[in-house]
Amino acid sequence: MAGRRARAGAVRARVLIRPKAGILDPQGGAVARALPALGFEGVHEVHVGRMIELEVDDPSTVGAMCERLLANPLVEDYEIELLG
Amino acid sequence: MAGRRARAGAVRARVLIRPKAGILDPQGGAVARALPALGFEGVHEVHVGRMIELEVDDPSTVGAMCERLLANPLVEDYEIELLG
Amino acid sequence: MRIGVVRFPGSCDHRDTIAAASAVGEAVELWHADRDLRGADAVIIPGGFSYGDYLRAGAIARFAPVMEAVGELAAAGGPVLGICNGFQVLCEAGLLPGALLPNISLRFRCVDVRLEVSNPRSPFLAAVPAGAALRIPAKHSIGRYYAPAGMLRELEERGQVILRYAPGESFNGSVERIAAVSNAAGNVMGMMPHPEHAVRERDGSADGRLIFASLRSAVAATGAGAAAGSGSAR
Amino acid sequence: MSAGGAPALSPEEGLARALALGLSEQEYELLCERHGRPPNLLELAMYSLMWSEHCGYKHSKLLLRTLPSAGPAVVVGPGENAGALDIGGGLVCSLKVESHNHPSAVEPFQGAATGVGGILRDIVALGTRPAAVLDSLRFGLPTSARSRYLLDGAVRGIAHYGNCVGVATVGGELYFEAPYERNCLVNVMAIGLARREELLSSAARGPGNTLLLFGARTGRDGIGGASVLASTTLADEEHAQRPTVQVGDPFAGNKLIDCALALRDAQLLIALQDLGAAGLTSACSEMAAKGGVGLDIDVARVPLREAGMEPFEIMVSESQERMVAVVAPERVGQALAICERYEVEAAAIGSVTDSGCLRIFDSELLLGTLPVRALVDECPLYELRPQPPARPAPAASLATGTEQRCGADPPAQLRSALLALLASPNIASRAPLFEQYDCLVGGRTIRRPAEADAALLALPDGGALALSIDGNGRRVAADPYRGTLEVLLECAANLACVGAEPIGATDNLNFGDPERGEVAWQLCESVRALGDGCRALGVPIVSGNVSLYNESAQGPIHPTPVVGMLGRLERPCAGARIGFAGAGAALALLGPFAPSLRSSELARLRGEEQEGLPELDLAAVVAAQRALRAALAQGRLQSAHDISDGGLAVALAECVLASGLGARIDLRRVLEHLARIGAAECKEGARGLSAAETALFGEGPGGFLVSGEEASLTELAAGAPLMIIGGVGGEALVIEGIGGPGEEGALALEISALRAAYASLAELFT
Ligand SMILES: Nc1ncnc2c1ncn2[C@@H]1O[C@H](COP(=O)(O)OP(=O)(O)O)[C@@H](O)[C@H]1O
Ligand SMILES: [Mg+2]
Repeated sequence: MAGRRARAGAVRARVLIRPKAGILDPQGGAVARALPALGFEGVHEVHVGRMIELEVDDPSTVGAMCERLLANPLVEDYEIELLG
Repeated sequence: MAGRRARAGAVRARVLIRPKAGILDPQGGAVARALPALGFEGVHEVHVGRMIELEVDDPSTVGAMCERLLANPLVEDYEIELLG
Repeated sequence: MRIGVVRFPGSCDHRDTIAAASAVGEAVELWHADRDLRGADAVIIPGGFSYGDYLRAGAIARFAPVMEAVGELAAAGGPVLGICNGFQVLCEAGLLPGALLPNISLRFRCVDVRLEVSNPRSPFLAAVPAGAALRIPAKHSIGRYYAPAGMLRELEERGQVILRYAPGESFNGSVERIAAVSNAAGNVMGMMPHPEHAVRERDGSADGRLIFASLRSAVAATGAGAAAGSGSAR
Repeated sequence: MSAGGAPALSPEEGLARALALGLSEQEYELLCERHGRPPNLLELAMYSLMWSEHCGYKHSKLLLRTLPSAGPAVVVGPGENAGALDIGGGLVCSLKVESHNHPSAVEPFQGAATGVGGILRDIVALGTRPAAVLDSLRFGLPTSARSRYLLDGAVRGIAHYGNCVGVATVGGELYFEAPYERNCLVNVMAIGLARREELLSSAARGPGNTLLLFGARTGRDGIGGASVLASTTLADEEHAQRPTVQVGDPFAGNKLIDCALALRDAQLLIALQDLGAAGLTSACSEMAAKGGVGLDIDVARVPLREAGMEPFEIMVSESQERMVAVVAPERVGQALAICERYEVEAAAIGSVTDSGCLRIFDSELLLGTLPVRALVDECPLYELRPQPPARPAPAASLATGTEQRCGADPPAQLRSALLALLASPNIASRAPLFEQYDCLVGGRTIRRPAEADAALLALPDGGALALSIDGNGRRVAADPYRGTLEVLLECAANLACVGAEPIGATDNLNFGDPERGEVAWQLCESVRALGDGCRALGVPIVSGNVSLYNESAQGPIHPTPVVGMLGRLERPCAGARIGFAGAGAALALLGPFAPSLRSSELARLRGEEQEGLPELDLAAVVAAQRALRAALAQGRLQSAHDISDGGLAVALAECVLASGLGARIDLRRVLEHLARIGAAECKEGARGLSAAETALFGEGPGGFLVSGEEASLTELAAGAPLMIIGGVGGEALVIEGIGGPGEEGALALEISALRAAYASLAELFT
């Protein structure tokens, strides 16, 4: 999707969803352990989250989509980027 | 992690990983079908990918990390953002 | 007693759950797209991968039309049991507190687990003899129960923690070894292990039968309330 | 332009394209002749797939015809999407094994996942509901990072698909051998159940009927996959094949299965066929060929996932989770309604004709006309040119080799050999693998993996089905004929250990390049053994698959015939478990077990030359299996386990570990028994470490370790040789009478030591 143009009238949006601070992130931990084993030193604080990319006619609705479906506010934080 | 400062000498990097164009994205499809059912109309082209955030001492190594571990180049594209 | 077993696209264990529930009542399938509970006195949301577990386990299923009716039954005090994916759906739907996160091993695991009774007064354990431990299979990749510290304290205080994995058996990394929780009223319970796979001698353990047998008393305890649609059964 | 809209090809251009698509010059000429004119591009693309090794079985069809495929229980034999057997009570059981080797070597997760999806749709195409999956896996040595990656990916892929689609994975097998390093094997077997009258055929019938495509949309998945991925040697540069990776969607698979079976229940299906390799091309060709009809297909009506797909792409796409059915035109509306209920997209894409041709249209425009007979029946078949290898010079005698190493302390030698075997990746506990699979869904599982030698599934009538899948490429490499017989006998032995008699089998022939003389010889020997062995066992082969060209720059894989067997038993036997039932039971060795260290796992661990396999007495082994089944059925046994990789000592340790109960045996009695039955390498008077090693770690078919009350064991001696060798109890595995220096020496291994060694695979799945 990167670099692509959205369809006429629509806006490209990106939602980044990450585990809330303080909640164990085993996926991040697994990556953090695997990297040095492959010879990549000097990596700290790895976190794995989700990215959802969509094209929306009305970008003001993305926040509501996140609250209702895309993220679970109990365990996840989200961030919306509008890419135009 | 957003808004946070990286540790001294390290750079915050974000890797966005998405299904390659043309490769089936069952997750994106499921979300795309769910949204209208919740009353969110006017959403097109939903894709679900992963986001990996890390702090690295040497940002030039992130590309190699993606190739070797973070992404599966057979079915995924990745994009690296350095956040300073 | 009529037990409704919900079937979503991607449900897997609904047939086994219907078979197990048939031993204690009349079990009927509830189709996700229908708002109708077909007169069920109790509802079970079975295991499987509703909507492929895509996005988050249970996230999409909670919006199915049938879930509105399940929510009404729960609000009226009727018994609702979520097993595995059903537990995930109930958490996502806000009918149960907390969330289920990927196992710490990040792998699916299918093994028998021993369970300790944490709240013997739960109607879902009415048939379990005092002091008994249960052996029931668990099989999932997203079963690590999580609740923030404050919520957890409340759950413990109010007796909402119903079952725990025996020490050393919490392979998914659940906080406080929690295997099953209920809502505050006690009439909605979610559990990760699968009682429907432990109902016959040939299954290696028949302890799961106790959970289904308990449904009868759970309905008896709350049935009138459910029929009357009276908000809370507390 | 011979056929409307598709570009015609000049003869030179046609030949060049044909060569690029994997056809030979002769094949191209034959094709032009059979087609009646040079094919256009679309037609050529379709021919190249149907005439590929994968679809056309060019190098194996003649051989496969020699396999026994008939029998009283056979309801559907080879030729359909899967075979099916009558299992009594009005029920049939379908079975089939498939390989997804090359896709898994390129992308193990998706390769294995789509392998599961594919075999399940073969089972569904027969109108049977999938009931169980088994997997057979081969990788390079786990010391290689690539092998560990492939293993992990394939196991995750099988778990992902199988668990999510909701079919129990109840068994399988796993070996690590260097020749699979760059060409792993991922074979998946499935079975399905239905009432006999519910069975469906894939034969398209009734001109005027509608062709209904349902399931996932068609994208550019696996374009060229059938010819490129399945029939050419993997290039070192796997990356060149990127765009052909197919992604499995088990959620869509789950809905598709339910939808197809709901269509079956509504009696709407005149024919049903899955879309696998070569997509619509192969599915439509086969449906038309089986029904003796033609089909008109309109690519414009195929629901697409991507814009701008070429007609040829639509016809060869390998997008997963699709099936095609023949439905009477007046019932199409009803079929579409069922599809909608299951949230499965469906479209009428064509119709049955009496033209005898596949005609491909883009709306009104005719793009190609292909005679079905030319596509399916006229693919050239090749005789193999087998070339037995020059026999390798006999290696140094094993006995000498071990004696040199033995030093002065036989118990310590044997102890370390046993622990090394238990920890060997080919023997160690598979629990870290199979616990990743849901073995319970469906509610039929009576014996989970590792509880017994075969999986057991309950049937509604109180009986049970037994399932096993086996293969040992290294031993087949050592002697393709005997090795393949051993594979069959191992499968049947596993069934016998749960008391079940085999009623049918499916096989997957994983071999290298059949145009090499030695590979051709391996294939011929192996198929000859399959035929002989199946006849001796009275087992028909009702389905199977062939996977050739499993090679890398390092050469061909071990020849790896994999056999899946189905057994039926009237009622599950209490004693049908590996683990002992209680202390105090007697322990006996049953059967004509003639162990040898030749080509054994111990020889492999020691890096010794593989030098053939010991002789085997087929009739005696079959008789022993019969005796074991009878003993189990009579309730005389408390446990049963066949002696396989790692020999008697490993089998014994497995019984101990499965139950947590110790055991004590007297090796002198074992040697006496072996001498009595004439085991060549344990001749009377054999003494010392080498005899002990052969008795404890030697391998060969026909041996079972059973426990029970002493009286009921000794009574059962009829039918097969039997010797009480010890008893169950204690906290350790004790082997007395080891001989050699320190004649009175005994070997004692704590259960905890056995357990620690046996857990070695856990580290591969962290
Ligand atoms: N090794 C074999 N032994 C017996 N039957 C086989 C073997 N290989 C293939 N067959 C049969 O040949 C037919 C074609 O196989 P295949 O092309 O793999 O089917 P599909 O396309 O449905 O996967 C099937 O009926 C299959 O069971
Ligand atoms: Mg098929």
